[in-house]
Amino acid sequence: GTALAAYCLMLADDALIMSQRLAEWSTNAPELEEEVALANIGLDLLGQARLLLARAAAADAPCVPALPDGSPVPAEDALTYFRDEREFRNVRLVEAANGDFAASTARLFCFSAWRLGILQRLRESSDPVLAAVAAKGVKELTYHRDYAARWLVTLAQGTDESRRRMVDGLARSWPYVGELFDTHPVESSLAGTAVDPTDVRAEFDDALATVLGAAALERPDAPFAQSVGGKAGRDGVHTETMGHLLAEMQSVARAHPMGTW
Amino acid sequence: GTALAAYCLMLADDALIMSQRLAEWSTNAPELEEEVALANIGLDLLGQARLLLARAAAADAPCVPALPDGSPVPAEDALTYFRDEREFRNVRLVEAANGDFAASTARLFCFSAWRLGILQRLRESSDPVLAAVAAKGVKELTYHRDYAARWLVTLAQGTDESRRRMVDGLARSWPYVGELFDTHPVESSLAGTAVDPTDVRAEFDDALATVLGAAALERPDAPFAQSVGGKAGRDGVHTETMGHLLAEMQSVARAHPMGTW
Amino acid sequence: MTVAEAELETGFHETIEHEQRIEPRDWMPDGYRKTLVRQIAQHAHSEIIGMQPEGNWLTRAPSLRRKAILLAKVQDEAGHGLYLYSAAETLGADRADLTDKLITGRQKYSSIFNYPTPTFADVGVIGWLVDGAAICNQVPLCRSSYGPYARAMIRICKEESFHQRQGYELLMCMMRGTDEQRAMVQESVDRWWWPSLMMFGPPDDDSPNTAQSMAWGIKRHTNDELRQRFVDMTVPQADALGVTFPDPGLAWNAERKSYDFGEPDWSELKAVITGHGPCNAQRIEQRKQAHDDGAWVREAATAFAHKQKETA
Amino acid sequence: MTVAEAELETGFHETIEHEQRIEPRDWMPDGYRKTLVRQIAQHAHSEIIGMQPEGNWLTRAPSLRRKAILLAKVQDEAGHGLYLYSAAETLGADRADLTDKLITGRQKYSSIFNYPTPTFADVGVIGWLVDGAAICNQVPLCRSSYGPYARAMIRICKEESFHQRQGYELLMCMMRGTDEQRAMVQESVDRWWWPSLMMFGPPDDDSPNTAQSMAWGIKRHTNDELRQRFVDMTVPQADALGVTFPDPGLAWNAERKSYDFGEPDWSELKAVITGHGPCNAQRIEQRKQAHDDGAWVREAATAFAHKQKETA
Repeated sequence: GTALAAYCLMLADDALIMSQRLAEWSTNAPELEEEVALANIGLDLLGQARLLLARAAAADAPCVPALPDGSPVPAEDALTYFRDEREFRNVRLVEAANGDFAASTARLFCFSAWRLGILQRLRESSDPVLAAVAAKGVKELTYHRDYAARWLVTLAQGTDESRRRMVDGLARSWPYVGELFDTHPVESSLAGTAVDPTDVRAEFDDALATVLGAAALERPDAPFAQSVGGKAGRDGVHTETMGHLLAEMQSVARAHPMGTW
Repeated sequence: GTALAAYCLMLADDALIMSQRLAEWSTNAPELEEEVALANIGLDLLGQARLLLARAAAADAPCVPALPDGSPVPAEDALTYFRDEREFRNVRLVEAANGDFAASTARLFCFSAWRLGILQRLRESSDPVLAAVAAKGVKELTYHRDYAARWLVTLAQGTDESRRRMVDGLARSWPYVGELFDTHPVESSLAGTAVDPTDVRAEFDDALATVLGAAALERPDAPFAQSVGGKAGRDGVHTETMGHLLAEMQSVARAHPMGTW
Repeated sequence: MTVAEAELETGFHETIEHEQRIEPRDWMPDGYRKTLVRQIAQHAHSEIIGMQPEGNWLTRAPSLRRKAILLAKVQDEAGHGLYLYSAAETLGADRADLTDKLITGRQKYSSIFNYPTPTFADVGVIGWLVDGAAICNQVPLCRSSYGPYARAMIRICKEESFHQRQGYELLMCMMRGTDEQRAMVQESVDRWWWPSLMMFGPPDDDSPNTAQSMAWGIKRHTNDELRQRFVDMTVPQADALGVTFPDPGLAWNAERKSYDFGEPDWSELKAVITGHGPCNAQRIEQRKQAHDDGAWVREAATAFAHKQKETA
Repeated sequence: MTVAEAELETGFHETIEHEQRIEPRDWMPDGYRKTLVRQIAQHAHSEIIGMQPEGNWLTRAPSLRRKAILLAKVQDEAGHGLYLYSAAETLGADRADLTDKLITGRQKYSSIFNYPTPTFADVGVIGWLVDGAAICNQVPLCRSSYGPYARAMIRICKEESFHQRQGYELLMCMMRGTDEQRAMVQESVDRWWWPSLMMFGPPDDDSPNTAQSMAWGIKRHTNDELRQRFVDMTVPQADALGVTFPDPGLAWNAERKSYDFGEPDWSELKAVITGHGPCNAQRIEQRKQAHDDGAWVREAATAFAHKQKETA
């Protein structure tokens, strides 16, 4: 159905865009070990995105953008490269520019702790594909969360500069954390199949409290960023970075709508 | 003829891509006065680019990329937004990322001093359109060169930090300065119409020596960057930044090949 | 209050009553000066922050004509910021200090710029609706009692009208284009309509400073008066363009000879004003980043000027 | 030389003659150690700098399958860099010191990475030709006399072969695609062919260190031998792919049972090696930038580890 496809696109786009941002760290990370780790995390999320995009296309073929007759572009690529910004359903948290390693770490922690909670519950989904994706993803996300948590604590407790940067980095992501727990009508309409993100809130708060405790940091108290007339990432209303990200990501594929890669 | 069109595209693309880089300074300049000045310079170059693109299209209609039947896209935009990287004929100097204000200033000085020399001679071109564009451009470029020279000296003689940054900034542009004076076969084939850039070399060296004298800086002695198998910007073989620049610049226009703006 | 002070104050009020201008060297009450500095600074900050939402499209404008128009417009906004900071300086304010107040969140700017510009149609809609609303607010300021501000506003309003026409013309072009372009315009209008109405500020019965500002000749019309004027002006333009506004309550009232319209979501305005808007953090961060990144350049210029003076 | 030293040296040479491995704790001549450290470090640097030309396409790869393959490949190169720096450390080198030598230009990396990647076809051609040439160079190193290097090379060569097949397979896909895609592949091959041939180093009569390296079992074949092997292997692959190499002198020599081919432009190789290549400055600048930007992270990790130790 269209609701199931829409839900798959939410989960897929979160992973896809986060993976795109992680790939930007390639050749720019502070150590070779971090090159390897960040690429691994990006690959895990890219893998999740591909399965979820395929599920969306299977659940509702019309959600895949139409391409010229005879185009060999598979559904996962049509969805990735030929949707317009308005059709991407990711939360705004994942699209923000990377900032420094502290900001990226803070964002990765928030994202991973939240998505882990979602996937843990999604293992019980009535949709067997989603349940399978979630079962595999839980192991991956556990590693991602722990990796980010380790660096979050290390940077917070390292030097004065690294601590200042971590405080700033956390503040940077914080406005977009609120949106993670807003239940979307698509989620409400899929009881038993989708996870209601409000159910994950307490667990997220606990995980955050634990890490902030180890880091001796305060929970940020900045306000969450409003939606635009009630619409935010899940409804395709994104921040200004998203257009730049998509322009780059889609440039080659769009120049060759009949291309085979 | 095709040679004249190719020559117009060289001159146009230099101005177009430089203007694109200058526009990136908007909302990022160190002072409001610099916001205004850099936008002015960008506007001048954009104006030159538009006249030159129109001249290229008039001289050789097939140089304009074909668009779907009925597309309302004018020639200047077809040339700007629908050529592939290989078809852009600008020198590599203009496509490099901005770097800091010192690097941008050093690049702007080298570019302006060189282009001023070209346009001064081009006023005598046998092509009346080129001669007219050059006549107007000489006044503009004189201002651009002087603006950049003023900041080059100010930064070189300001603080220790600004001097270090100016030395680095100049070193960053330097590898791409050599290419400015390589005569291209298209230029050789248009004696009386085109300017041979080797004729501008001595004048450029003088202008540079004067400014470096006032700045108490040494002329960089780093080697010029080689072409790739004898091909560089003028032949459409660009540096890696160019693809990213074009992906962004062309994204909206390419998404709407039948669009009216 | 001494006799001399009382005389000065009487003179000040007479000047205002006769619709003459207060000039920098004239005596003025402290409250007048402070209110004006705050108002002019906020206005200057709005011009500078207002460069960002449109500047977002400079590198991607889909035609060279529009790229040139947009670059010139964003440049004009920097110029407006410069005039206005100068006007504030005639009242004893310091530009560096005002910039510092902006980037530390101690002075505000127009909340409208805390909304994002996800499509190129937003460039046109900002010109049409946002500049249109700004002009409604600003035209009366050309008769401000404070001379330098009034003169700056005359120049600014002239340029803003030009920008507004260009924005409307872009939308006209897009509406003559493809179905996707028309949809893009409508979607953008849907996002900007309510925030534009909120640009006139809270309803009159919730606007405590209006009375004093009107008495001082700094403000000439109430928020609700200006809002109504904007709606009456804009609805026929929307018809001509072929777009609708997202307000089922919008209807011509033959009796009032004006359009009735719905109530904006004032809680949203409050949230955006108090820092929860979609882009508040981003706008300030970018301004702060540019300012911080430019610090070494400004220091170099100062050091160089100093050396020049020593040598001279 | 003392008797003990002479005995050690004899033992070293016997080990090499019997094609056995020198291990980190074994005695070795200073020249052997220095040559190896330099060779392994250059190889490690090449893996790390080699991430850049392909990494340039990570954010733009035109299919998710290719994006995943490319990300995994670039990650593998980081991994290879790690193994190789570890192998160099078994000889007493220090990774931070080697990185410093790279970013200050005191140690080299493979010149091939000083060419730009302006099209996505370059990702495939780098896999096919550049990794192909690298494998020809590296397979003999799996029999290097130095144990840790030989073992690292076995793992690396296995992964590189995999990368090479993936690169060739990408080109196969593109050649089955549109005319533009085929043209893109041919244009890329035209740019990379000669630089790939130069990866084997200068001609034998201009390669002064070859003899000593072969005697030490560090090098197993001359530059020209390896170059010929590469050409013979690659020409049939180009035929199968449907592309041509930009060398009019390329022809089958029935007598030699090998391909004749033209002379690369050795002056270009010299220019690129001495720092005049199209991307030398850019490659070092990016590596230096990443290293400098990461300094505070490494310092924080060190400080944190220190605090942990104190608490424990």
